[in-house]
Amino acid sequence: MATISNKEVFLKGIIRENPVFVILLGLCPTLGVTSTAINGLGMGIATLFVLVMSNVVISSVKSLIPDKVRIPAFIVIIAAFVTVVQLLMAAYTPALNDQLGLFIPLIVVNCIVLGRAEAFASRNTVVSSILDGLGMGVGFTLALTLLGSIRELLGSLSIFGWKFAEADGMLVFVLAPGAFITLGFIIAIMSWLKNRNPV
Amino acid sequence: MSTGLLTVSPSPHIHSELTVPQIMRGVIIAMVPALAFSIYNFGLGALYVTGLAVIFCVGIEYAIVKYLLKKPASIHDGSAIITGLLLAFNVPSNLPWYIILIGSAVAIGIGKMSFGGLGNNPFNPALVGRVFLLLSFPVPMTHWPQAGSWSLDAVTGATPLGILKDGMRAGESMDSLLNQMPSYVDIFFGFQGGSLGEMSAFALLLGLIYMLYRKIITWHIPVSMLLTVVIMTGIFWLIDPAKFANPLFHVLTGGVMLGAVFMATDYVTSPFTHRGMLIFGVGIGVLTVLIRLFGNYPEGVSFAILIMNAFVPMINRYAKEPRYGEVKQKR
Amino acid sequence: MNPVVLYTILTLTAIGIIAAGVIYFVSKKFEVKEDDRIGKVEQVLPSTNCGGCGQPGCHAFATAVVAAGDLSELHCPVGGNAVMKQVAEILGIKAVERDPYIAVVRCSGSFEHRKKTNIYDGTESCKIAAALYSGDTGCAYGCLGMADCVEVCDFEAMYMDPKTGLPVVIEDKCTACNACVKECPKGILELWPKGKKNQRVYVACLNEEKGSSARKECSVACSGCAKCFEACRYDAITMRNSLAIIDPDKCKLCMECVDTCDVHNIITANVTPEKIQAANEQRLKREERARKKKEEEKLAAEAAKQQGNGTAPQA
Amino acid sequence: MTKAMEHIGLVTENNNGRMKISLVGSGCSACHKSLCMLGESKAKEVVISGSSQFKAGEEVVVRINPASGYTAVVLLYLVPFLLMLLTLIIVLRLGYSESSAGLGALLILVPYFLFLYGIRKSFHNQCKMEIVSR
Amino acid sequence: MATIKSSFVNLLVTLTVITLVAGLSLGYVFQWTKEPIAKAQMQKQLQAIEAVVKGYDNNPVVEKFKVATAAGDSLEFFPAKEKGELIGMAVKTKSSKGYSGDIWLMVGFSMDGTIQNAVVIEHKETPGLGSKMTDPKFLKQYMGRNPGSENLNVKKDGGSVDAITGATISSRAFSEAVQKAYDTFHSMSYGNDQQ
Amino acid sequence: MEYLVIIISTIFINNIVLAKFLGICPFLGVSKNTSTAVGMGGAVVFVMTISTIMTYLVQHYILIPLDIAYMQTVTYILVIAFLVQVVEIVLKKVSPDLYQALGVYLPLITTNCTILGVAILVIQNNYNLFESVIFAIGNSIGFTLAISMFSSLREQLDTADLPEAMQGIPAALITASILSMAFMGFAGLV
Amino acid sequence: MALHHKLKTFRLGGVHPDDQKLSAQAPITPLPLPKTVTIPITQHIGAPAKIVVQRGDSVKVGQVIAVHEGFVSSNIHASVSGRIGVIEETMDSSGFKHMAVNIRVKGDDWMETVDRSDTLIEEIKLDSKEIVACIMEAGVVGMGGAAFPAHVKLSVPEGKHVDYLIINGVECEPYLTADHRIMLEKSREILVGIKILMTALGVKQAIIGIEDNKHDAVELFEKLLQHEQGIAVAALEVHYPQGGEKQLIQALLNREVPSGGLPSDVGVIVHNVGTTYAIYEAVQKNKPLIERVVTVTGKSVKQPSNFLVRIGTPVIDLLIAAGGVPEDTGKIVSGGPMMGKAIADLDVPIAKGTSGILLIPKEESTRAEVYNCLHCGKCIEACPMGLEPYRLLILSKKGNHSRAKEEHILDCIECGSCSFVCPSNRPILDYIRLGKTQLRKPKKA
Ligand SMILES: Cc1cc2nc3c(=O)[nH]c(=O)nc-3n(C[C@H](O)[C@H](O)[C@H](O)COP(=O)(O)O)c2cc1C
Ligand SMILES: Cc1cc2nc3c(=O)[nH]c(=O)nc-3n(C[C@H](O)[C@H](O)[C@H](O)COP(=O)(O)O)c2cc1C
Ligand SMILES: Cc1cc2nc3c(=O)[nH]c(=O)nc-3n(C[C@H](O)[C@H](O)[C@H](O)COP(=O)(O)O)c2cc1C
Ligand SMILES: Cc1cc2nc3c(=O)[nH]c(=O)nc-3n(C[C@H](O)[C@H](O)[C@H](O)CO)c2cc1C
Ligand code: SF4
Ligand code: SF4
Ligand code: SF4
Ligand code: SF4
Ligand code: FES
Repeated sequence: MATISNKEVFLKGIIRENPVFVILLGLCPTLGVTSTAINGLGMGIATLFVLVMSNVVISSVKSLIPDKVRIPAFIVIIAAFVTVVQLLMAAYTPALNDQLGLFIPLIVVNCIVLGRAEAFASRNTVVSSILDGLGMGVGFTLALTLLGSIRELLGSLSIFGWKFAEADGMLVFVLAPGAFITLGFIIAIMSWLKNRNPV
Repeated sequence: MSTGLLTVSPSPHIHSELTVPQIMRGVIIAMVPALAFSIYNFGLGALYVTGLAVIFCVGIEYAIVKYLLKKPASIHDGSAIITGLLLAFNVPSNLPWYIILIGSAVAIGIGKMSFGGLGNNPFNPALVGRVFLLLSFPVPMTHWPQAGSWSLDAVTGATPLGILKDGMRAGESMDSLLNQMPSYVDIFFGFQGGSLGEMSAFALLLGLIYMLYRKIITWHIPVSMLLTVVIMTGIFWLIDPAKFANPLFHVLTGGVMLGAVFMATDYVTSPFTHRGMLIFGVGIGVLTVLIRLFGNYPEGVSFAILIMNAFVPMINRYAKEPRYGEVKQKR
Repeated sequence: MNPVVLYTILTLTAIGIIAAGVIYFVSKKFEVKEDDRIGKVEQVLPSTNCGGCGQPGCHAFATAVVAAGDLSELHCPVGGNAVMKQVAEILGIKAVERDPYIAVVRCSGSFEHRKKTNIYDGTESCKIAAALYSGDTGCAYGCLGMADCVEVCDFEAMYMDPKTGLPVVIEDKCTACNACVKECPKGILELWPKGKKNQRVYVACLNEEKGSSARKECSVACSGCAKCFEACRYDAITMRNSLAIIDPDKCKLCMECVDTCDVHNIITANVTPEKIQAANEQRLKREERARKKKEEEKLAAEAAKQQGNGTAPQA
Repeated sequence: MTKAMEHIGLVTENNNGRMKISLVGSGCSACHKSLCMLGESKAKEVVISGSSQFKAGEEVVVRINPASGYTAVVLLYLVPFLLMLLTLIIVLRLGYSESSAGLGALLILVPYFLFLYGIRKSFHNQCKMEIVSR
Repeated sequence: MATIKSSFVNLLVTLTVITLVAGLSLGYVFQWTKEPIAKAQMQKQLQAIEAVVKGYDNNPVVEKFKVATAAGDSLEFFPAKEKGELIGMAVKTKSSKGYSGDIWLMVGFSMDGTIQNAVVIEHKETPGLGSKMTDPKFLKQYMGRNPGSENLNVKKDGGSVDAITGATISSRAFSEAVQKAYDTFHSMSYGNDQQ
Repeated sequence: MEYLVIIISTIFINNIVLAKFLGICPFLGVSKNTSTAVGMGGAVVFVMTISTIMTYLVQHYILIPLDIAYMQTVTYILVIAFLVQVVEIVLKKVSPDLYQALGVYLPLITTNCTILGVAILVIQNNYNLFESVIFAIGNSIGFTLAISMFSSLREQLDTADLPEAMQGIPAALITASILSMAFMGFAGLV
Repeated sequence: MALHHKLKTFRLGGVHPDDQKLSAQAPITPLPLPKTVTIPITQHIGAPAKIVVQRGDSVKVGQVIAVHEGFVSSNIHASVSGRIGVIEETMDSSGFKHMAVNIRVKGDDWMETVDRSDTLIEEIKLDSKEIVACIMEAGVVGMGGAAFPAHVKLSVPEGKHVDYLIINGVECEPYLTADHRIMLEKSREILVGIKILMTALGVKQAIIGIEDNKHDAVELFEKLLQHEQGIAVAALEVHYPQGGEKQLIQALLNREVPSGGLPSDVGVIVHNVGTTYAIYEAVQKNKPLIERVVTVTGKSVKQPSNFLVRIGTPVIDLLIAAGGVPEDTGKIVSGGPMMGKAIADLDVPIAKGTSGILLIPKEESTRAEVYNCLHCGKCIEACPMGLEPYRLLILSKKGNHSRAKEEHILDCIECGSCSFVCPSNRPILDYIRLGKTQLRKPKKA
């Protein structure tokens, strides 16, 4: 890897290497929790936290970990942070915690988190790892929030819980099929845009 | 000596009469009796919904092909008209225009064109539209005008199947429920509540006979599907007539007939081989009955067809006809 | 210490230790190593997955290179020597230079040169047309013009010229991946060394028929007249089946053959007309000189003969 | 269903006919974007002895009869699964606690795998892999 | 990168250290969040109770008890007391007849058996359809009425409650849960003075 | 009967992929070879069952008695990681030939969020050991069903000329969406 | 004995194109001698023959001008007398350029060995080996289309037991009537030919298969065969491609040739009626294969006819004899409309395998709009080999030839039924052919 500026490390996760729309990782939470914008945002922030923290820890101890136990050690570190998030959310945002349910502990297997740990944090400095984590995390959060907003908008004619029309929306968007459709079309639009004006 | 340059092409040099637009035209003709009947039954509402659905479907396909895909126009093959007609056949005749628009957009945009248009879609477009609407707008999609009500804002009510399911849930007895229904003759000719095109088994059968005669479809799917429904419901009925309605009722009500004649037979989303078609028909029958008898929905044909659509590639792979030389070889 | 904290630590540590043991064992006994050099090599590769190297894709190429540990048989045409040098550096082995190549179109039978003799109405595909018959012009060797080659090019390095009906290779884009060469049923495309200063000379015809019949079908067919053969000072041109064939390895880009061709079938790339003119003049001069020399020799010989006749008795 | 399954592989080592072949595009090596994860080895490798005509770096096709794939799935996954299920049912039926049932189910695998280990040679011919050059 | 060799001892030590540190810090985070979590859970129940019974000064959650139902399971009762005297009861009840999954309600009764209010604690009904049972418009129909004397079933089943449009099933389940709460409440011989 | 309810519910109504959104990555990334997808089913059943039993025991005999149930995530993931490794070693040791055949046959095995998800769901649903195992089996069958249906659909899509922007994942997601709509028809089917 | 209570046909697939036998009533008339003939040396499957004449040589009718090279090859004889002209690559009716010998016609001077009389010679004097040698010498190849050298077919390999001879009088292609006319006009000769073949093969039973749209031929043979032992005629349902030998064997004997196998694997040898007649002439009259019956037909052809034509005659001569080339001709096909090859120009010579020349009007000569595959399954229904043509098209288009092979693409008999029925006008057979050629091509290093 050639030298990449810090700014780029941060920015790449947001659009060019957006973990959801471009790299297509961690799709389970992406689809599972985005029935509303708030849920998407919450999940995004929780993941962001884990990403950044584990990136920090892993990049700072990377030279102390023998190769063979890299993965298990990473898992322990990530899982610990996930547990921290779980505890914090249960304590301070209980409602959101109930909504996100299963997907909070599943952050631990989210391919992005481990993927970043493996691919980036274990080879880079603390600072750029933080930026990388932040970039990826923000990209993830934005993606989830966008997805959640669209689904909420179409599904319940509201946004962040604020209902702007009395009528019912297209229910299907808050149900499972809506998640697949929305993500499918967002990705299609991204690739269409990319084909239209290639970088 | 010769008259200009000769054309050269690989053989064969002749072609059978049946081409895509002709087939589609045939199917449309086969739908005329059902459409005519529903206009007779529901009046202008039926015409309005059908017209809108067809216009929307054709228009959306035209727009997508022209402006998004930038390919040569494809609407002249007539398949979008069928999709529009069948979408309309599957909804109540008092549906507001914007729901029809959404349904058409989903049917054509998601169900058909996102897979590359005619021939490429794995799922029946009209049903994709219909199920999307059902899941999105359960209230308008499950309140049907009563048969014979001509005005646009007629009294709504449930289908025989809906009455049955709701009644059973509320704990009424099968006999009293069946007594509330129209007679079988009425049901057969179509004097019952329900979606636009599904009411008249008679009109649909006319269409079926026409398509069989024109060799547009073969008997395999409709027959295997209807037989399965009859046999399955028959078994349950024999086990407990107080809990399960009789086979005749099940075959004549709801979308079974419509599904068997027009929707399960869609070439694109059904298996290639006769064997495959039989498996497909039986599968739809079984799923329909299971959903009807045990699921939340009073009606299961749409779901059943969509689910079996998903199995079509698998069926195609395994249900092959024996090749020439294969049978004898094994011996 | 609080029991919860204690238990937490105990359980975690216990599991951690067991895991360590197992993983150690795994890594010892049961390791599937992916050489991390593969990843590095892959990063410098162009990631086009075009298969020009003969491998199914860039990853496979990387794996193959690392496994082989030798670059003599593996080359990424797309990346060219620059990339291969990087690869060699990563692996710490010697790079093997290769001349860059480019695809050339060896047919010049455009619409105006070749009359259509029939109308093809099968599937628009050169391969299918080629399986059916010799083609829609009299020439059985020429391009069929249905763009199979263009379609197969991953780099958009080709297009069909609507005026000539022949494919054109875009010099800057062609990576010499060989895809089009493999695709063309008529063998019209050929990889050719890009040449010094991107200059190259080749015969854009494959017609092996004898001159008269070849010309009947296509006005620019190589008739096998052998003028270029004679013009070449480096033995780079051979004649086979009434067709001139240039050996790119021997060709010195002197351009002297170019203007000898009646039908201008010897194609040059990136060569200024002046150079050709100059070369031509040089050739003419040389020929002139040769002729003169020959004449002189002849004269001399004759003179000698005469002289001989005249003088011999004297001697 | 007699079609052979084929996989493109690269010879990574050849020790007198004992070839290590790494399967291209299998497992998660196909999309290295994804690290899902844990025990998954990045690239799959097989060792085939026999022919020595291929050298390292060469691309080959490994061909296997899908029947042996099925056999492998059945013997390595399905049978032990059924054994576990059976043990669980039996032990619970006999009235033992969940802990003994669970442990029993896990432990039943030990003798089973030992048994498999005992007869491992007999699979040797059944799971023949062939290499064909590309 | 990794500068430490993968010897067995090293592996052991690294993993042990990591787990140790992780365990230690987790333990403390847990300790730290234990209180807030418990409080949050308590809060959730209290909120529900607060919404359905009024005017108590005790902590009903602390005093909760379970009562067996006629069907064999049990419901949680949260007594609301003012100055030690029972003034109402919040009953956590459920129905399994919902459109999808169980519906949990908190129903607050005055001691005479009238419903003060009812709220949905948890449900998996279709958003925008069955979920409308959390709307005040629907809930209002139950307020101030006594299931002992009125038929609080949906109209389709002969009762007096307007079902949510398109969600008769959910409405029916709601009524059932309320009825169950009342029946159990009644079986404790509360609310008898009504008759 | 209860077990049948669990099975039907996990396969059809709450299909782990189409309704619960677990295991999306392998679902979308799965090879287009249908028979391989079916073969994967066998592997998933085994791995899911064994890890469910294991985590169940850990939960009920370690975490709960020690009152450290909050450690669920950490311990589960470690236990599962450990288990998967052990299984691989054992299989390889036990029968190198079969193991190799497997390697060629199955492009990917099984670890992903389904395993952890099921382990956690089992505890959330308060199942007993046997119910948990049934739940695991149902889910793995549901997973296999979804994934094998999908792989054959993808194979067919491969031959269709999709609009450029839809190729690959978008078309797959739309297909998944329609499948998931179709599966909603099973609602209430228990 | 006649076997036509219920008409037999084959088990799988098949189509029913309009049969359009316009020239069925036109008797076989000899075409006037052409001015020049062009005789390709590759008119048969197998190795090209080796040319043994030179420019300027004079030849007689029936003189060998090219001898077979190797066993699977065939002799070529001069079909006219005259002087050898250029010997060069010429476009033949196969669509490719092949070496051909041009002869400028002078007179009609036959080899003395040929018996040119009309007398029917019934007695078979030769034994099996001699018959095969004689046929080989006469350069007889299959005239049913494949042009496979007849002597090769008759040399049944060791270990295979042949018990049936089938004579293919089906002529299932629309338009063509050459075989029909031969059967009507040369029935006795054909009968002798059958006996020759039976002798050569040592079989006891023979069946003549004729589609029922040639009922007069069926009746004629029924009458002739009343007193014959072991030879029968069977009327068959009209059903394309009944004439394919695999289908015919299935229809008549209910045997199926295994994939990749030959009819002799199921104990059958199939020969076309025209071939049988040529064999009669070769064996009894010592006449090499130098002429054949060719149908000239088409909707706008003035006089649809059946001509007896010297091999090598340019197509244009036949067209002129049939009333000229109609104005609206868009395509000229050598052979029938289902399997024939479109020819690119009118100077193409008639070859041993050319059974007809079909003129297709302009409006019918271009293909209609192609749609995506509708998955209608009609191609599968139509395929007489039980293949899945739509899948073969896709695989071949995608270049996945090994999968196509697994799907038995090589079993395809190229009958064209699939392309014929496809409502989407998909060029199925185009791609199947491509796939087959790609598979047969030796792999490049
Ligand atoms: C996607 C979908 C979700 C539904 N969700 C519910 C629900 O949550 N609660 C409910 O009572 N009915 C629900 N229904 C509606 C029922 O299927 C059915 O319409 C019900 O019996 C309503 O009948 P009604 O009009 O008499 O109220 C749903 C329907 C659909 C299509
Ligand atoms: C969890 C997981 C996710 C994957 N995701 C992708 C992906 O996003 N894109 C991709 O091209 N391959 C992906 N793969 C690789 C595929 O499994 C597979 O190797 C590839 O589709 C080739 O299949 P085929 O050989 O049947 O064509 C993924 C594999 C796994 C295990
Ligand atoms: C599709 C198809 C149709 C055929 N139709 C005929 C036919 O109508 N008449 C015929 O004699 N041969 C027909 N043949 C050729 C026969 O298969 C076979 O080659 C021939 O009868 C053998 O006799 P021969 O060697 O004497 O030509 C057809 C072949 C194919 C593949
Ligand atoms: C027999 C037959 C049945 C059809 N049924 C349907 C149908 O149920 N729904 C639909 O959208 N199109 C139907 N079509 C039209 C067309 O095949 C369909 O739009 C394709 O699925 C689009 O690719 C049918 C066509 C035929 C020939
Ligand atoms: S060069 Fe070859 S492939 Fe390209 S258009 Fe010409 S014939 Fe076709
Ligand atoms: S022009 Fe030919 S060789 Fe050049 S890049 Fe394109 S396909 Fe490859
Ligand atoms: S051409 Fe081949 S594939 Fe098509 S119908 Fe005939 S035998 Fe079948
Ligand atoms: S006949 Fe044509 S449209 Fe029908 S399945 Fe075959 S290829 Fe497809
Ligand atoms: S499988 Fe669930 S996030 Fe990857």
